[in-house]
Amino acid sequence: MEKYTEKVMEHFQNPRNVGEIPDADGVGTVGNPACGDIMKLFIKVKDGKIVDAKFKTFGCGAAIATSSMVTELVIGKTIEEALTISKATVAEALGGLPPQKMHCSNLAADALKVAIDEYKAKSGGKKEEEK
Amino acid sequence: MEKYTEKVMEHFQNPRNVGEIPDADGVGTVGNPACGDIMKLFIKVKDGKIVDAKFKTFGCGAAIATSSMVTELVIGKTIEEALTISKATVAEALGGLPPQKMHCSNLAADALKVAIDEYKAKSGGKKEEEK
Amino acid sequence: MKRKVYMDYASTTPVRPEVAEAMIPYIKEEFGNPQSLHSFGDKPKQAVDEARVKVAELIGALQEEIYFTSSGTESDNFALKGIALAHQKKGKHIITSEIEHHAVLHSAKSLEKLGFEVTYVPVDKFGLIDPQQVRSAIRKDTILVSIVHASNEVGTIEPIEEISKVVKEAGVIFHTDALQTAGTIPVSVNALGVDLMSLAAHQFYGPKGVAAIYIRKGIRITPFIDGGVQENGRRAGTENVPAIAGMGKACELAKSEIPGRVEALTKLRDKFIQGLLSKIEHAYLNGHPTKRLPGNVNISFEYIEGESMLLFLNIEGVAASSGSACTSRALKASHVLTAMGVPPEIAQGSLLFSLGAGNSVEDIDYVCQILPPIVERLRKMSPLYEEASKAGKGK
Amino acid sequence: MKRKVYMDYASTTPVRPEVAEAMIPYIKEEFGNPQSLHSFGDKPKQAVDEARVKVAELIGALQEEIYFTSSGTESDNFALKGIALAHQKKGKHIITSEIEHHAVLHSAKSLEKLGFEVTYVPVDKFGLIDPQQVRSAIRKDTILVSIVHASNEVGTIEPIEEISKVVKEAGVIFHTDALQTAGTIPVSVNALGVDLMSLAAHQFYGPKGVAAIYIRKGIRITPFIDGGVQENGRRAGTENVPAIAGMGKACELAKSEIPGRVEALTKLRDKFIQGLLSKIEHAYLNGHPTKRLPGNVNISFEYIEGESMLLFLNIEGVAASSGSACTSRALKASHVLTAMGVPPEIAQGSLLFSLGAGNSVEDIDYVCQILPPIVERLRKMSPLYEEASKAGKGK
Ligand SMILES: Cc1ncc(COP(=O)(O)O)c(C=O)c1O
Ligand SMILES: Cc1ncc(COP(=O)(O)O)c(C=O)c1O
Repeated sequence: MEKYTEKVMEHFQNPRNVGEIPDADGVGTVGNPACGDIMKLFIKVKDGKIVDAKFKTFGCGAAIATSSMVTELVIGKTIEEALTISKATVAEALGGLPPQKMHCSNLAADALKVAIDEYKAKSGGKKEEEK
Repeated sequence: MEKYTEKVMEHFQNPRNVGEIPDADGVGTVGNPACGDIMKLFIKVKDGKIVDAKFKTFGCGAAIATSSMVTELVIGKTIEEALTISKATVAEALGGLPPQKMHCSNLAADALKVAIDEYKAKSGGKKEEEK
Repeated sequence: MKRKVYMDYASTTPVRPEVAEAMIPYIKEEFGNPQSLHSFGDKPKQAVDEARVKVAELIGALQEEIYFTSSGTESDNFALKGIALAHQKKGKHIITSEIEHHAVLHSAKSLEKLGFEVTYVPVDKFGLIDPQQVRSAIRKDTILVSIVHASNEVGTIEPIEEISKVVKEAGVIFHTDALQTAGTIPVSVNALGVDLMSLAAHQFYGPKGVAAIYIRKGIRITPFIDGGVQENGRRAGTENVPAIAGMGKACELAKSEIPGRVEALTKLRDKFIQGLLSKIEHAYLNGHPTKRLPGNVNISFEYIEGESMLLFLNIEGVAASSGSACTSRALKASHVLTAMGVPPEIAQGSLLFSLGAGNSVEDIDYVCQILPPIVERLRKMSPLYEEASKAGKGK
Repeated sequence: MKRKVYMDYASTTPVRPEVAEAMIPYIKEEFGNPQSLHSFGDKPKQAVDEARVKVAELIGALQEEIYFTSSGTESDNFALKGIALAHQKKGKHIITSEIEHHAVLHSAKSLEKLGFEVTYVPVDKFGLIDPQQVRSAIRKDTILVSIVHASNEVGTIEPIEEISKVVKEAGVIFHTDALQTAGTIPVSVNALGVDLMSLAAHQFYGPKGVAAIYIRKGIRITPFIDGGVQENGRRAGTENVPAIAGMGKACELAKSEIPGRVEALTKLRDKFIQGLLSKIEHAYLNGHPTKRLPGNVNISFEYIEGESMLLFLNIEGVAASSGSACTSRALKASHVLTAMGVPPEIAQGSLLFSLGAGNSVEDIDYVCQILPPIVERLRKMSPLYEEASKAGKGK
């Protein structure tokens, strides 16, 4: 089998930001058990900046490491900046992923987008209300 | 490859009765170069008995050994006795032959039959004349 | 140094020192070609002949019914494709099962592309095949039934003797893939009633690169690898003499040691299963509780995924495998567990510990000690476990 | 002890000590499966990867273009059957030659049974194939041309570069069976312009049980052995790690040593040919005088048969082979000599001495000394020689 990079293994063994944010501003869940990976990403937003992010993941080493990496990448970023994070960004930040892991197990960027969409929908809603 | 028996190798290395009988009473030639074996068997007959036999053979170890063995078997035998010598008799006398050698390279008994036929034709002819 | 625990014997086994010793002369000195007319081929030929006798003795066959190949996969391909091509005039229907190794399944798929029709009989929740289902799958144009003797994943031992009765009654040729059983448990081609059997040395302390196929005398088969006259014209290619000699030795050792091996492994297996199930909740044994390979421990740990468990186990020095999608290139959960009706999320959490000669009670205790915290750690990370806890299922 | 002279290197070669040393750790210790997720598979996987690089380097290919198989025969079967099945929609016509190894010829015959059509291009009296004859054999529905790089019997080196130009012009896939050349003389897949190439370790001081096939990037091929995901899904079956490691080492050695080997063997070869032809009458060199493998000495001795010469040579400790009918199970004279127009009785008297690393000038002198009396002895027994003498041809 293709091996994981050291960085992947480091994040897999010591994942950052595992957990939930009870009053999250956005939650993104992607994947399903049939394909082997489910990722749930929570974000907390303040003044257009992601101030906290947490995840829960069911999946392989790559799924866990990419989840961890995404939370690390987004914390402190604006929503706009966060939206530029792609699967490729995450894989690159981890020093690469084995080819067969590039798609299925590299869902964290997708989860992030879903979480941001949810946040936008909510806050957009709020803004509408505020108007 | 299947190996030859010791007896085959002994006859192959020290073939008995190699040569020709210039005034032979019967000569049998069988085989052809395409199949790899040609055998020429000479017999000398006196009073219905084979008193001498010689051979020349182009062919593999089995062809040479069976030729040698046939000459040994027939010398001293009556024509009738000699006619009972079959391929199986020769193979047996040599302690067996590898399966793929049983047909092509075991021509000596055939050569003997041809030689005896020739002898019979000639002597039959003579007998006719004598009558 | 960290403890090293190998529990992946179903994948491949170490080579016994006696086997290595049997091979090395044919690597270093006796390099001749067994097909040679000259004496450099004598000892290599003798080695191949003797190995053939030993393989035959292990499975109760005649030596002329044994043909050497390069892998279990090749033996399986030969069986399916060779019988299909030789008997296609009689019919183009083949029966196999849903839990076969890919070597059989993908050969069957290739035959489908060549116009053959294949029926895949199902299994029950233990992975068992019902002989009656085989019977009802047989048609007039069925030419071959191929059923695995024991699945390499869940270890369920199939009722081959009963299946073979059904198949024989119908006058159909019967192949069994015995990769996991030959050399591991007692196997006799006549008691099982099979016409063809695949077995591979690297599954029972023999070398890689060599396997065999048993073909009952009188069975017509089209060669799979065409070329020279080796293996009586049925499998061409210069013989892998050292590996064949090694396979002979492995068979000889297996023949005398199987009873002891089975007893020891069965004990270890049951202790291990009990240990894991008692220490870890939401864990389920996959496969049959008793009709299973002596060394097979296949357990699903709910809410978490196999590869991540394997990675942590590996960090602790333990080698095992899993039926999870992430550990397969196809990125699908084990087709065997799926055929048994195991739901995907539970199939994803399966671990296969396959035990063998090198394992001790200490190994079992070690894994029973390190696995629970791994499972706990991953469950804490798992959104499924969280949901189940909320729903009152997890604790 | 009697002198032992091995002159059958075209059949198989001894394993170099360095190669054996490269293999043994993977037999004795590093037994893991390269496909494993756990660390027992790490070193075996690395060994396979490294060997792949070395094979690639030997023939100027990319590592991802190299696939390991179990024998040259398997590589040839894979090439012919794999390309035929993958491209049959384009056409069902294949071109090969009359002097191929049985691995290619019998694969072609099998494809004929599956509905493919095969053209066998002829050779001239030296065993050379004319590129123009290949050109005129190419049709619209031709999907593959397979031509041996050098015949293992007569050693004639074919003009593969010129043939490949013709084949490429027509947009057809080109395979060469390089069993006798790769590892023996310089071989480059790009210089030759081939799409597929078979090579086997046991032909150049590597182990038996392993070979390779080069498949140019982008060439579609149907797997021959179906099953797991090994070899990038193109050749299933647990990898023969020790043998693969050995093949890697043999390629590495060959790469640096080929120039020296070629020079030394060519000298020996020419001395040997001259020696035999000058000492024995009615003897003819088979194959091309200069476009031939460095170690190949194939000579026909008229009026006598090959097997009986081999037996006497073997008694004197000399191992060689022959194209005579009696040394083939098919009981037909060499199809290669026959294709070259050699009459049967002269083909029957052919001897092939294939020289290699272990041979010295002393070996040559020894054979030049013992062979003439053997020939004389057999000729005295030969009815053909007698007739020829009478006709004034023999002496
Ligand atoms: C030219 C050629 N092709 C194919 C083969 C078959 O190779 P193997 O014996 O490795 O299967 C040989 C064997 O010597 C050969 O010389
Ligand atoms: C049941 C079964 N069949 C076939 C195979 C394939 O055998 P190999 O890897 O020797 O090609 C295996 C491999 O472990 C197996 O367990």
